[in-house]
Amino acid sequence: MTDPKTLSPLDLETPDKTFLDANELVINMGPQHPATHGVLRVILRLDGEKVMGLECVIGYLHRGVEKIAENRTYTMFNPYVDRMDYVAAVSNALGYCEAVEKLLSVEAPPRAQYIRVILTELNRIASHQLWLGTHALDIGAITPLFYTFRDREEILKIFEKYCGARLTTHAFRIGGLQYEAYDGFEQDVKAFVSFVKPKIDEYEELLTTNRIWLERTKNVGTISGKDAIALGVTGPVLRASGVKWDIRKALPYANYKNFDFEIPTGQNGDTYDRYIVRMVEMRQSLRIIEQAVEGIPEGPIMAKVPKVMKPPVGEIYHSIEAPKGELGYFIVSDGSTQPYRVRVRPPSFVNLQALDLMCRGQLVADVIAVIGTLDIVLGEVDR
Amino acid sequence: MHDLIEYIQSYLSSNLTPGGAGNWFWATVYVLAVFVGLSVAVIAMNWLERKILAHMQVRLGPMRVGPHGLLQPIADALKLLLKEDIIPEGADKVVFWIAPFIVVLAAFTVFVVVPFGPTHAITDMNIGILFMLGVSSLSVLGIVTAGWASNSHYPLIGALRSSAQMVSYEVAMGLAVVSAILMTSLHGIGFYGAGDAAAGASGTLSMIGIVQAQQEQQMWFIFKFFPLGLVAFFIFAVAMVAETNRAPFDLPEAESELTAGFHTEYSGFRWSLFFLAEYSAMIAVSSIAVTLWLGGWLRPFPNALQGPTWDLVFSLFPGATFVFLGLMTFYNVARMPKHPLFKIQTIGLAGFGALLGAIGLVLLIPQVRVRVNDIFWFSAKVAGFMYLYIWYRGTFPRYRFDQLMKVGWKVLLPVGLGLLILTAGLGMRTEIWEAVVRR
Amino acid sequence: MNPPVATPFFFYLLSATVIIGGVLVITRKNAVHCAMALITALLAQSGLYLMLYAPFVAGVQIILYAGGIMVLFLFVIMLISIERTMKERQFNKQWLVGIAAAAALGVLFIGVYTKGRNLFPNGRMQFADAQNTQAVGQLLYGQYMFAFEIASLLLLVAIIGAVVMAKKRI
Amino acid sequence: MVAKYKREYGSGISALTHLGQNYFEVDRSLIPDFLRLLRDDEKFDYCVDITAVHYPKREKPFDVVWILYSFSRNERIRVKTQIADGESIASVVPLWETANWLEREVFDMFGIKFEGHPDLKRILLPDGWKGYPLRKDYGILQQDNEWVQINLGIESGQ
Repeated sequence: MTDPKTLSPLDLETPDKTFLDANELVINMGPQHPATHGVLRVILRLDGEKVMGLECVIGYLHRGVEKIAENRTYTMFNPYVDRMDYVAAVSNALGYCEAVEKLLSVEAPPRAQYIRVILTELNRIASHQLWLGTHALDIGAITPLFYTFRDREEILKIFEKYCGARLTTHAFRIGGLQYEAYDGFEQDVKAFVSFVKPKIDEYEELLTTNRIWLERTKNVGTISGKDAIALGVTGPVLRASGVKWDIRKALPYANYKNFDFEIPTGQNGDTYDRYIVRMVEMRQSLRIIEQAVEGIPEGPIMAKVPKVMKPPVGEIYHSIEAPKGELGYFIVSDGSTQPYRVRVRPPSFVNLQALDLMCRGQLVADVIAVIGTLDIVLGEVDR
Repeated sequence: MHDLIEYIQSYLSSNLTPGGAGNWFWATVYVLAVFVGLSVAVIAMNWLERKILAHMQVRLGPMRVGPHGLLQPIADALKLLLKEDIIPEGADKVVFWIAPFIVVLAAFTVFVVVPFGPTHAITDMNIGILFMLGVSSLSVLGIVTAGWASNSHYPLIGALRSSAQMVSYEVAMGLAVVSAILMTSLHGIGFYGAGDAAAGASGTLSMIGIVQAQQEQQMWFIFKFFPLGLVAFFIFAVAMVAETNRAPFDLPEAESELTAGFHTEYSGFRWSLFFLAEYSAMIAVSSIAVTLWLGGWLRPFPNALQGPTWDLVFSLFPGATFVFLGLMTFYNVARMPKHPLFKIQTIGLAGFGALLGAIGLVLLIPQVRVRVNDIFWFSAKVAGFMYLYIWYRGTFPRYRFDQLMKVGWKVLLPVGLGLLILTAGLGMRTEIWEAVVRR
Repeated sequence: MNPPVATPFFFYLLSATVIIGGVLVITRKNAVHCAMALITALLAQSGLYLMLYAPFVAGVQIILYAGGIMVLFLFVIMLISIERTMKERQFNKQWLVGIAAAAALGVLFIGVYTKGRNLFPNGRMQFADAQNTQAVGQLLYGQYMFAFEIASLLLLVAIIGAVVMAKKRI
Repeated sequence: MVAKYKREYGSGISALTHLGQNYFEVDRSLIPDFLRLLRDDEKFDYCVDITAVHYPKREKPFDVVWILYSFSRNERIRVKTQIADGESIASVVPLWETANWLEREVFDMFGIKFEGHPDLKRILLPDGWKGYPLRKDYGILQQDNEWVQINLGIESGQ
């Protein structure tokens, strides 16, 4: 039997009719399947339980976000971006607002920047918590799910107090913030930081040294740094493969250059490394939040932005480090109130492409682990 | 009426199981009692599992149907019975129909030889343990055919996994069982110094005989030839989880991979049969473990705490437990919200507490006390295993299939084989020594 | 003492089950149904062993044949395309040979039945109650030790051969 | 770097900067060579995104945009080219594997064909769908009614 890693997608399209290939089992996983995190459909080619190749069928959640953007004004489109990666809505909004601000050549005032960073990092923790819970559930540990959801609730409470919404927050406006931080915001955030630190230890106690967890995640879904770059994989997945690259450090946006934090990397690029990287990222996010809360300056929260936004003709590509990877907005303006074209560079979509390579030669159970570890959100994959 | 009482009393004073006595009437009574008791145990297990798991996971579990969700399993059972029984179009109807019954039959038949006490078993076979292993291995057939008959990929893969898993873990399980059976006939080196009372006793496969051997040797087999008995028990404890397809070996029904494994296509009544079978199989294998290693119906510390005072203390346990549970319930009644809407719930909970207390008081009556003591200890030990099952489920991630096979064939099997040889060697040490010296 | 279970009623019931199961095995087209019928026959057979007061053999029959071998049988059968086997012809053209063999076997049976009374003068066998398992064990590990070990060696060779053959394909 | 390529390709390339972001406008015929040079010689090893913009009134209505990033230089650039409707463009899957789905999406949304793509088919929309939704002449409420009726069994998806 040839090594499945060497097969190209074309080989899988036309399997040669040898005796062995006749025994290949084609399994359709999804779009309604408990472990595909939404409506992802994966067509698996199996030899026994060994995955010879797979094809993702996506688009079940396609809502034409990019088309909608062309028919809305810049302000009106702002809430739509929350609906893409709905577990990290704040990050989406940050990317979009900053891209339009760049197009308008304005900058959010420092106070707004700080509050933005706090909320975005809180959202990163929330997103990672949700990922951890569901990923562990996929691998069969049902308890972490409840722990992470319990703690994520505290973040959602802060969001709710801040802007009235919990999931799709619509937290930011182009040019700054609409809402001033509520009274006691800083205390709440500080309380959350000290609350969640031992909780992260608790998750790690359940999983990090658990023998079954190690066996299920070590050397599973391995992807080398070279392959990861070639496949355009970003975010924790790329970092777990040993590439120390984080847009917050490489091409700083917002005011991340003011904060001191580290970029965790892994060596093997396997599922376990991705788990560790995300766990460390949560702690680093807490570090950023701690620094940001200490340093919130006084001042306005909204830059001078015209009521009717008409950015000058031109185009901009701006990207941020969302919890899943590089989230980019490519916006073309024709000088009118509506964007001429908005292209979203979704991290989940590009990362999902690596699933095929990561799963070749693994077992069916690993496919689930790998889908979980990629941390995809179908709302973002399909837009 | 008087004759009847006398008849019952004459039975109660006999020391034979109904099967052994050839008494059809009592055998029927016992069969019914075991069947009903098992069903109640499964229902209680359902509620307890959801509650305990919920409390492990910082949630409340069922709270709506009845006080603290006590009636939830009944509501579930009703729902399952009333649900439409769907047979997929491409399914093999006959096999699809038969499969759950095979599983249930296998799971329940096993209890024919389970000894709840020296006389509290439906019958005592001289191949008891062999019968249990054999019949419980038949449930694989039901699972395999269920998976195949569903005519769908996920059940098929689930069935394949299940059968491979159960067949391979049966080997390790068998080895552990054999080492325990060897212990019935071998001289003991006690963990705590005692033992060796049963020198020259002959080995037996009978479930009751195995417990009696432990009684005669004054030692639970888990402590015998320390640590050999413990290791054997450990192998069995791992294998029995795999055998019953429970977490962390629940691959045949791994929901994140195979939706629900072999019973994906089943619904309603037929699905509930699988559910029933799974839980009674859990109880069955736990019974084997208790019988072989934990002294079956024997109370704790049979050798250290002897004498009539200790007998009395231990015989008070069953009643005291129920009374304690009843008091706990009343404590919770006092904690119920004082709102008119909760009136029915509060009364229901108080009634439940009263029921538990009443059972406890009945169990404190001396005549009853003596007869149920052994049943209580047996059930308590089995209940401990049930708690372990729930605990595993709350804590462990799931093994992958090849890792599961690795654990079975590369770890448990060699260890079991070595254990068997060591146990035999240690048991025959005097003979071996003599043979060597005589040379 | 146990009440007699070796009543004619049970004997005929179990024998009928075995025979019906056997007939179903060769007549059913669906391989899984055949396997199920075979399992039924095997279970009934273990009942017959029980009637002969050979509980150990009965238990082993259940564990090995019904619980072990038949599961592997089903395992293999399930992976075969049922549609293809359904189209295959059930009986081939060797029926003349078959009838001849069956007739020969029948003659043999009748011969044993008529002359058999001399072979078993007591009409019934002696059985060792309760000590059955021990007796089997002592025979296997005492008198027939050599044959037993040879058989296990043979099985070992078979297992290794199977592994070698299976490994070749990967 | 810019000067070098200017010398080599002449008027086919113009290097521009807008809002602090550098981009090239490249003639369609030079695209395969130029992108290969960018990857091999200039170490732009990460293809961030591939997309297109539709300008219906232009003679060559489509802009195809490649966004590239170099890890070693920590620099991001864009490459743009104009192509006419119905024209195809060389696929960059051999250069960056990630282009596979990105090009499929561009094909799905704009109907731009990529030569040499291993498996160019629709990705987000169903396979039988007619029309390319991100073209400007495709209305926001428009849909392939025929497909909806056949596959979903309803009159309209609206």
